[in-house]
Parts: sequence; structure tokens; C-alpha cells
Amino acid sequence: MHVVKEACKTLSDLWSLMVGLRVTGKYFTEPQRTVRYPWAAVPNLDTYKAHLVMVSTPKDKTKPRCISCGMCALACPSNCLTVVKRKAPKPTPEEEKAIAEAKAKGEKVKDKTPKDPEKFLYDFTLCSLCGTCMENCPVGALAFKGDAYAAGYSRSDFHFDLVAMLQNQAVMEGLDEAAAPTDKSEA
Amino acid sequence: MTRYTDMDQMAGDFYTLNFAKTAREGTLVLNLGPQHPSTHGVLRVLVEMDGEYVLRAEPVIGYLHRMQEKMAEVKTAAQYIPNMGRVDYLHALAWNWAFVGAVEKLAGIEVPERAEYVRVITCEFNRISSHLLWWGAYLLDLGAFTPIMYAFDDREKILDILQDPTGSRLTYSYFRVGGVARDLSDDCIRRIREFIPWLRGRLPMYKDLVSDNIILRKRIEDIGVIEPDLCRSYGATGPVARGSGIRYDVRRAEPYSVYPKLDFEIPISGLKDARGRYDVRMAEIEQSLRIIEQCLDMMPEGDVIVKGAPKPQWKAPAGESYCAIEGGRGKVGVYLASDGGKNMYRVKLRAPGYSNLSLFAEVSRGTLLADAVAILGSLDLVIPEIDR
Amino acid sequence: MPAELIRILVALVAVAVAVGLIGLVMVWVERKVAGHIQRRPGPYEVGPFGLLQPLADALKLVGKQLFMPDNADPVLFWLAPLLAFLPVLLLYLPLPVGDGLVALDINLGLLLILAFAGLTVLSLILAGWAANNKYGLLGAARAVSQSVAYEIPLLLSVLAVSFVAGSLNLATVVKAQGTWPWNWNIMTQPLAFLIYVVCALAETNRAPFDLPEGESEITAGFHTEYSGMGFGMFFLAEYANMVVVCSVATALFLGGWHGPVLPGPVWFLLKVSLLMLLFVFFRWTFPRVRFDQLLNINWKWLLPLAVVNLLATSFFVKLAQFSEVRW
Amino acid sequence: MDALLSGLGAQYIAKCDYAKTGKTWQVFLPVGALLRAVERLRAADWHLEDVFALDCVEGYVVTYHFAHFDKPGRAALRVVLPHDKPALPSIAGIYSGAEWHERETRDFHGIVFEGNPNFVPLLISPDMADCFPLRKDAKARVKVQALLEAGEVVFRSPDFELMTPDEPAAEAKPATA
Repeated sequence: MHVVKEACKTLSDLWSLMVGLRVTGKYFTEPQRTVRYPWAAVPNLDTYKAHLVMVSTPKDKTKPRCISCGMCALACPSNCLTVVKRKAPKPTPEEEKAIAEAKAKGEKVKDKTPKDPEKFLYDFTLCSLCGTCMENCPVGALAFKGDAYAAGYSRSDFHFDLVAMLQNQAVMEGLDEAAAPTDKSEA
Repeated sequence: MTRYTDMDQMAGDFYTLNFAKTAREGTLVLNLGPQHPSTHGVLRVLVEMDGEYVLRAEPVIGYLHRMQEKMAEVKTAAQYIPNMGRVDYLHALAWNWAFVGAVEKLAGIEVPERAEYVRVITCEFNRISSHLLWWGAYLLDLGAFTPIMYAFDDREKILDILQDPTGSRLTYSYFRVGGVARDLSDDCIRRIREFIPWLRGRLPMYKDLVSDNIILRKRIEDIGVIEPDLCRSYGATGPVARGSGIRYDVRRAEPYSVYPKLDFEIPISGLKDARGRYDVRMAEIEQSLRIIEQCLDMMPEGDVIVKGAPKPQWKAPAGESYCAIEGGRGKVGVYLASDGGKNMYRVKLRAPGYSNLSLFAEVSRGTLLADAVAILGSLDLVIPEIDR
Repeated sequence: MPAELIRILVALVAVAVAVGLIGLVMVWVERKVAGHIQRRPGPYEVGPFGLLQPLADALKLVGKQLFMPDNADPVLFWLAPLLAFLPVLLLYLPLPVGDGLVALDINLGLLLILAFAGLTVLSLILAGWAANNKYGLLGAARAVSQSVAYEIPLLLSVLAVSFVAGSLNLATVVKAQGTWPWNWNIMTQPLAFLIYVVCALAETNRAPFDLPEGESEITAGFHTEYSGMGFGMFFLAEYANMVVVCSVATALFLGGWHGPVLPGPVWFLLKVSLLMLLFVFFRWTFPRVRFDQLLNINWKWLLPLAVVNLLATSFFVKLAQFSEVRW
Repeated sequence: MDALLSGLGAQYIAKCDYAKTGKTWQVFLPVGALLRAVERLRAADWHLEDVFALDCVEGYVVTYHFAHFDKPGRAALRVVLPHDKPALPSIAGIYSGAEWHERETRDFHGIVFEGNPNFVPLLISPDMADCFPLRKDAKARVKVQALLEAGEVVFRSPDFELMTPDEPAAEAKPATA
């Protein structure tokens, strides 16, 4: 009896190997799951946090929403953001005069310094993509909408100036839009 | 061609020499790692071998030490959250939660109910993905190359789901003091509902291909027996303790969040060997699916972050707190002491893998080398968590 | 005699080319099959369907620096890969690919194969020893005990077949079998076939018996320290050995070149490839066995079974002869 | 807990608010009573969670966290060591798992655990084993009572003043030894 039991157990053990082969055999014939990267991209990039980009104002595509308050740089855990504020434009003689008058009257002088930053330096090599800057921005000027496949040859390729990037992109889009009608006419 | 001139250099570094001092005559002192296919990262294990038998083993860690606890002392509470995702990259959300939970305890912040459910759902998904990766990598240790690809196939789907609210795929920094960063979208919830039956359908395949396989059974049965008392002595928790028959799960023992409202079991195994730990993890996948299903049904509408949540420069009140969370590897604990300043005064991270790995020296004694590798794998080690 | 010599020389060249070609094809097949099992495409970039991938691999291996660790034995270290590869060429000579299509038609063909197959283990132990590496040494020790153990049931199972055919000449054994599967030796000797396949896996160090190079335990075992073509030779020898054991299995158990419609050599190659495909599937399905289990399987199961099978076979052979004489 | 540790000469035993601090008991022990206290915890089936040190004005507060597999609750055993010669006996003989925790505490704070079976650097490279990254400057240190939750005092030995909230201003000055 014992021998029969043992033999049955051995046979079922061997059968388990056949079951394994059946599983791999089944998947052998099924379609593959790989996305062949350079020719196809994964379809879920819309929710993926790639690097930061500056959001433009609704009116002007080249003008960043940023008001140079520096909250993001303060919040950043890895100190990868530097906001370079614009210097106040040199006042014209008339303006100077007006300011002097206002001061003499004791009125508050309206600051003419543009609020948008001159440069918004972003070191992607340090960034840990936590989103703290985005959450602490009072005007929603930052977004994780960058190029998920960003690649470069050196570290300095990832030291971005987000303002310049925004403007470049706006120019490129402008070109695309300009080119679009001709494409259509050709088609 | 360079020849060694310095005999010390040839004999080995500090740890090798320290270890070899007490080695017996005629035995082989072997360095497994820090670069070795089965140590998953940069763990190094010094073993003294007699033929194929391991007489003594000593893990050498610290190759990935980043002094996370010091980093906490120069960052504010909100700024430290991204670090938590990098402690244990496989179950990052448990660490997120442990830290955020400790801060919330300290400051007495109440988390909105929906946020609690979102936390449970994402954390349990993260646990499944962690267990799936362990499963694949463990079989790689045992010489089966295919299961990891199937496990990754499923894991990718989980990562896609988690990517929706968190935006990341591995090192999440998703939890915030007082809630979570983003709500689950309707699309995400739909995908979760689709995913649960799908993974349930995959589990029998795992069983057929691997769990029932006679070669695997013979490889992991009766090796690495850990008695419950040994768990107590080393403070081993999680699947390692549960595989030894201890019904201990932080989710039940120190209930936090909405876990008391949820109906789930704590799988344990009385086998105490590597097979027991294997079975516990496989059963936990099913239990996590159950938890997620219930959460989806019970989740209320509402905010996911408390109003007036702490800003980055927020100062935690003075005091201390300890928050324990059940991670994929065991009890994740974060201890905070704050003096009321901007930065934390002291943060202590209690890594479950640290305690579990310290068991290894005792358990591996007298086993075959192949078994020692199988035991090491069955402890489910994540080196960044151990080294911190 | 010169005619015979020329024939052998031509055959040797043909075999060398064939081995190289088989190696390349097998690399592609293995990677492609492994890929598809794992739901990956496998190589697909170099050439159509990645067919040129093995060539690129080979080029890479040839181009790599030949590296030898300090304190290794330079003579033995470089001798080992050569010794692994060269005897394999000899193993191909007595293989009957078709009717009369055999390089060296000798009576003791089977014996020649078994004798020279045993030489492979020598190269493994040399490689492991000469590299002055602890992992290499462990791998070499594993290779030797595994090889020595599994040769015995392998021999016994092969003997059972040659008892039936009454010859050690592979061509004769094949001729004794018929066109259809039920005329093949596998029908009369299923147990011997099973034992043979298991032993062949172990002899060629294929998963699940790839302990001498079990990467999760001893990194790469005996070839840990080899780079470039040093490694390439071991790699090639592994595939070449696999072809030999599959060919012998085909000749002994699966009716060799016999088969309906198609010409003989085609059938032979077809059967060999199917067996190889099975080996590849084994590798990508099963976990590795442990060392003591490996030896237990051999000494506790395969060896007794092989002995019983041999005794039963000889009994029936004698019975058959006896009854022939009587009638 | 106070019954468990009776007769050991504990300096301070307090019940803590679990919801706020995550632990239920906090005990200050003199160095000499540590081993006996830990032995009793071991016999009562507690397991060791972690060991770490806090660098405070009054010295290093070495804390042992214990928890239970079957019952809820977490106990913090604390020993205060002077800054100039921080040494205390190792509990690795009682809880084998303490070996690593003690080595880690040595790496971070330079506290010597006498009797640890393998007292070599663990996390920090042996080349820089004497840097003790978590030691604080004398200026940055704060007082124990400012950091720790006093809790509901069950027992306080009269000469134990670390946790007394309102100390006279004269004594509050850091007594850097």
C-alpha cells in the first residue's frame, strides 16, 4: 500500500513538471507584451511625472505665469530651483520725474518691475519629482509635463532654464501652426 | 600585469580579515557580493564554507548607506517625504505612510476619510507589486528565469494604476502630512476594478507554473527553519514572522487608518521554513486584493487632504511620536523627536529588513550554499531599506 | 587507406563548419524561444527576425579583450576552453545522419562518443582550477561529481538499446528500427529513453541541472573568469554537446533517419531539433535543483531503474534468442 | 509594566498616550538595571523593535523600543549616558537582534556597548568609523524634557529630575561636562 502511495506521489510530482511546461508552452504561442521602444511609445505617458515645465499665461504663450515669488525654491527639498528675478527697467526721465513727485507727495510708488522671472533655472539632475514646488506655487505656474524620454550626453544637458524652454516651445508651436495649413493643402 | 605586493590587500579588507580571524583551518572563506546575482543589490555576505556547506555566515551591509536619518535633521517634515520613497523602493508607500503618520500623530492632524481609503488602496497595491517582484526575483535565485517576466507583466499593470494618482512608478512621494497629493481619478478606479479579477485569474497560473512544481517544492521545503522564539529574539516581523506561525500584523495588532473596518485575514503558516514564508506572501496578495475591493465600495466622497495642510516651512510641535505600519517586509516604524524647530530633532527609521537580515547568520549555519541563497531570498531583502 | 583518411578529413572540416553553424543557430533559437516564452520578442534588431544577432554576438565575443586574472595558471587557463571545444568535433564523426551518410562508420561508434564525451569534464575542472577563483573551484567540483555520477545511468540506458540491436554501431542500431514511430526503440525502451534524457541534461549542464554554472549561487561557476572567446568556446561547446546527445538520442531511440516521405537526413535533423527545443523549454520552465538532490536523483532513482531496465532487457533478449532457436 | 519592573530601581515610569506618541510606556532606568529589566521583558515575550540614541543636553538618551506579538502596546526603555564616556552593557546576549542595532548606534553616536559579540562598524565604513554623524553640537542640543512626552507618571524616584517640567532657571543652563 505504501509503495503504491509513493508511486502515485512520484507520478503526480512528475506531472507537476508537465503542467509547468504546459504553462510556458501556452505563453510561447501567445502575443508578446513588449513595446518596441524607439518605434513605439508606451501609451500611459499622460499621467507620468516627467520633468517640470513652466506654464504660460492664457493670453500669451511666451509669457510665463510665474510671479517670481520664490515659494517653489523655498519648498524644494533638493534645492534644484533658482528663480532669477528681473531687474527693474531703467525709468525714462519723465517717469523719474513722476516718481520724484510722488515721493515728494508721500504717495506709494507703483513698482514697475515685471513680475515674470528673467530665468527660472531648474537642475533636473537633482530633482526628485516630489511635486512639492507645484503644490506650493500660488499661481500654478509649474507642471510635470516635460519629455519623459529626455536624454542627454552630459549632466549640463539637464540644467534647464524653464523660461527659455517655454519661449522656444512657443516659437516651435508657432512654426508648426504656420506649417499646418500647407500640409493640409498638400494632402 | 600588476602583482599584489601588499599581502593585506590580497588577504581582504577589514571585514574579511575580521571574519577570517575566527575561521577554522582548512575552510574556505567566500565573499558573496557586494556584486553577486543573488544578493539583490549591494549586500555582501561573508561565508565560511566546508565544501558546499556553510559553516558560518556574516552579512556585511552599509554599501548603500545614505544616512537618511541625518538628512531628516536638515529638512523640514514636508521636504523629507521624497526621501521616504527611496528607503524601501519596493514598498515606498508604507514608508511614506509611516513618516506622514508619525508627523500627524505629533501634530494631532486628522486625515479626511477619503484620504485614508486612498492611502489603503495605494498602499495595498504597492504591497502586491512588492510581493510580485519578490516572487520573480526569488525564483531567479532558485534558477527559474521565466516567472519574473510573468510577475513583471502583472506588476506593470499595477504600476500603471499607481502612476495615475502618484505620477511615479517606483519611488513614490505621494502621501502628504494631512492626506495625499492627488485623488484617484474615475479612470483609475475603473482600471482598479478591472485589474482585480484579472490578477485573481493569474494566480492559478502562478500556482501551476511554480508553487506546485516539484523542483521548487523540494528546494524550499525544510530549509531555513525559523522558530517563533528566534523571531522574538531578533525582532523579525512581517511574512518572516507569519511564516513561523506568529499571527502578527501591524494592521491588526496596532490598528491604524480604516483597517479595523475592513474584513481580511492574516495568513500564517506553521511550516516555519522558506515554504511557509512563500505561502504567506502568495496568500497576502489575495488578501490585499480583498482589502482593495472593500475599500472601493466603502470609499466616501470628499477631500483627500485636510484644509490648511502643513506648508513646507511648517514647524512641527515639540514632542515625540512613533508610527508603525505594516510594510511588505514587516513592521515599518518611524520615530520622530521634534524640539519645535523647523527641522526634526531626531528621526529614527526602523527597517523590517534590518531585523530580518540579522536572522540570517543564525539560520544559514550548517546549510548548503544553494540553501543559504534560498534562505536569503526568502527573507525578502531590500538593501536600501536595510542600509538606509 | 588514403581514401578513408581524406574522407575523415573532409568530414572533420564539415563537422567544424556544422558545429559553428549549429552554435550560431542555437544561440538564436534559444534566445528567440526564451523571449517568446517570456512574452518578449527576443532578438529582432539585427537582420530579419534578429537572425544576424548570433553573428553580432560572436563578433562582440571575438572583439573582447582576453582577460586572465592574476595568479591564474596561464597554460591551463587557456588550455581549458580549447579542451572543452576540440573533443566535441570528434563526437560528430560516428553520427549517422542518413543511410550511409556517416563520417566514420566504425563498430564502436557509440563507445567512442561516450568515451570522448567524458573528456568535457576535464576541461571544466581545469577551467575552474586554473582560474584561481573560489567560485570557479566550487563550480569545477560540482561539475566533476555531477558528470561522474550521471555517466553511469547514461551508459546503462544506452547499453540496453544496444543489447536489443546487438551492436555498438549507431548506424546498425538505426537500421534495426523502422519507418513509423511504433517501430522505434522508444516504444520498446521508454524507461531507457527517460533515463537517457535526464542524464543527457545533466551531462551537458543544462537547466535544471546547470549546477556547475548556477549563477545565483556561484556566479558563473567554472567560467567566472573567462571573457571573450574563452567564454565563447565554453558556450559553443555546450551547444555542440547538446547536439551530440540529442543526435545520439535520435539514433538510439527515435529511429534516426527513418521517417515517411521526407529524405533521411531531413528527418534526422528534424528529430534532433525537436529534442533540442524540448531542452530549451526545460531550461526556461524549471528552477534549478539542489546539489544533494541532483545526486539523490541519480543514485536513488536513475541508477536502480537503469539497472533493472538493463536486466529486464537482457532477459527478454535472451528469451527472444532462445525462442528463435527453438522455432 | 510597573509590576514587571518592580524592584529594579527604575527612575521614572510613565504611561503615555498611544494616540499621540505611539507608545504606551516609558521607563528611565539606571545603567546598572538595564540588563535585568531587559531579561524580564524577554521572559514576558516582548520583542525588540529598535535601539537608538538621542543626543540631548543631559547626555545621550539610549532608547530601546519593545513591542509585543500578541498584545498591543509599546514600551520605551531609556538609559541616560554622560557625553564624555557613553558606555553601557550590551543586551545582545538576551536579544540576539540587538547586536546590529547596537553597532548602528555606535556608528551614529559613538556609544560603546560592552559585551557586544562583534563590535565593529556596521553601516559606516571602517575607514571613517569615528565620525559619529548624529552627534550634535553643544549649542544645538535641547533638554530631554523639551523633547519627550512626560506622560502620566506612575513612579518617579526623588532624585530623577530629567522630566521635571518647570525647573528653576538657574539649573536650566546646559551643564556641559
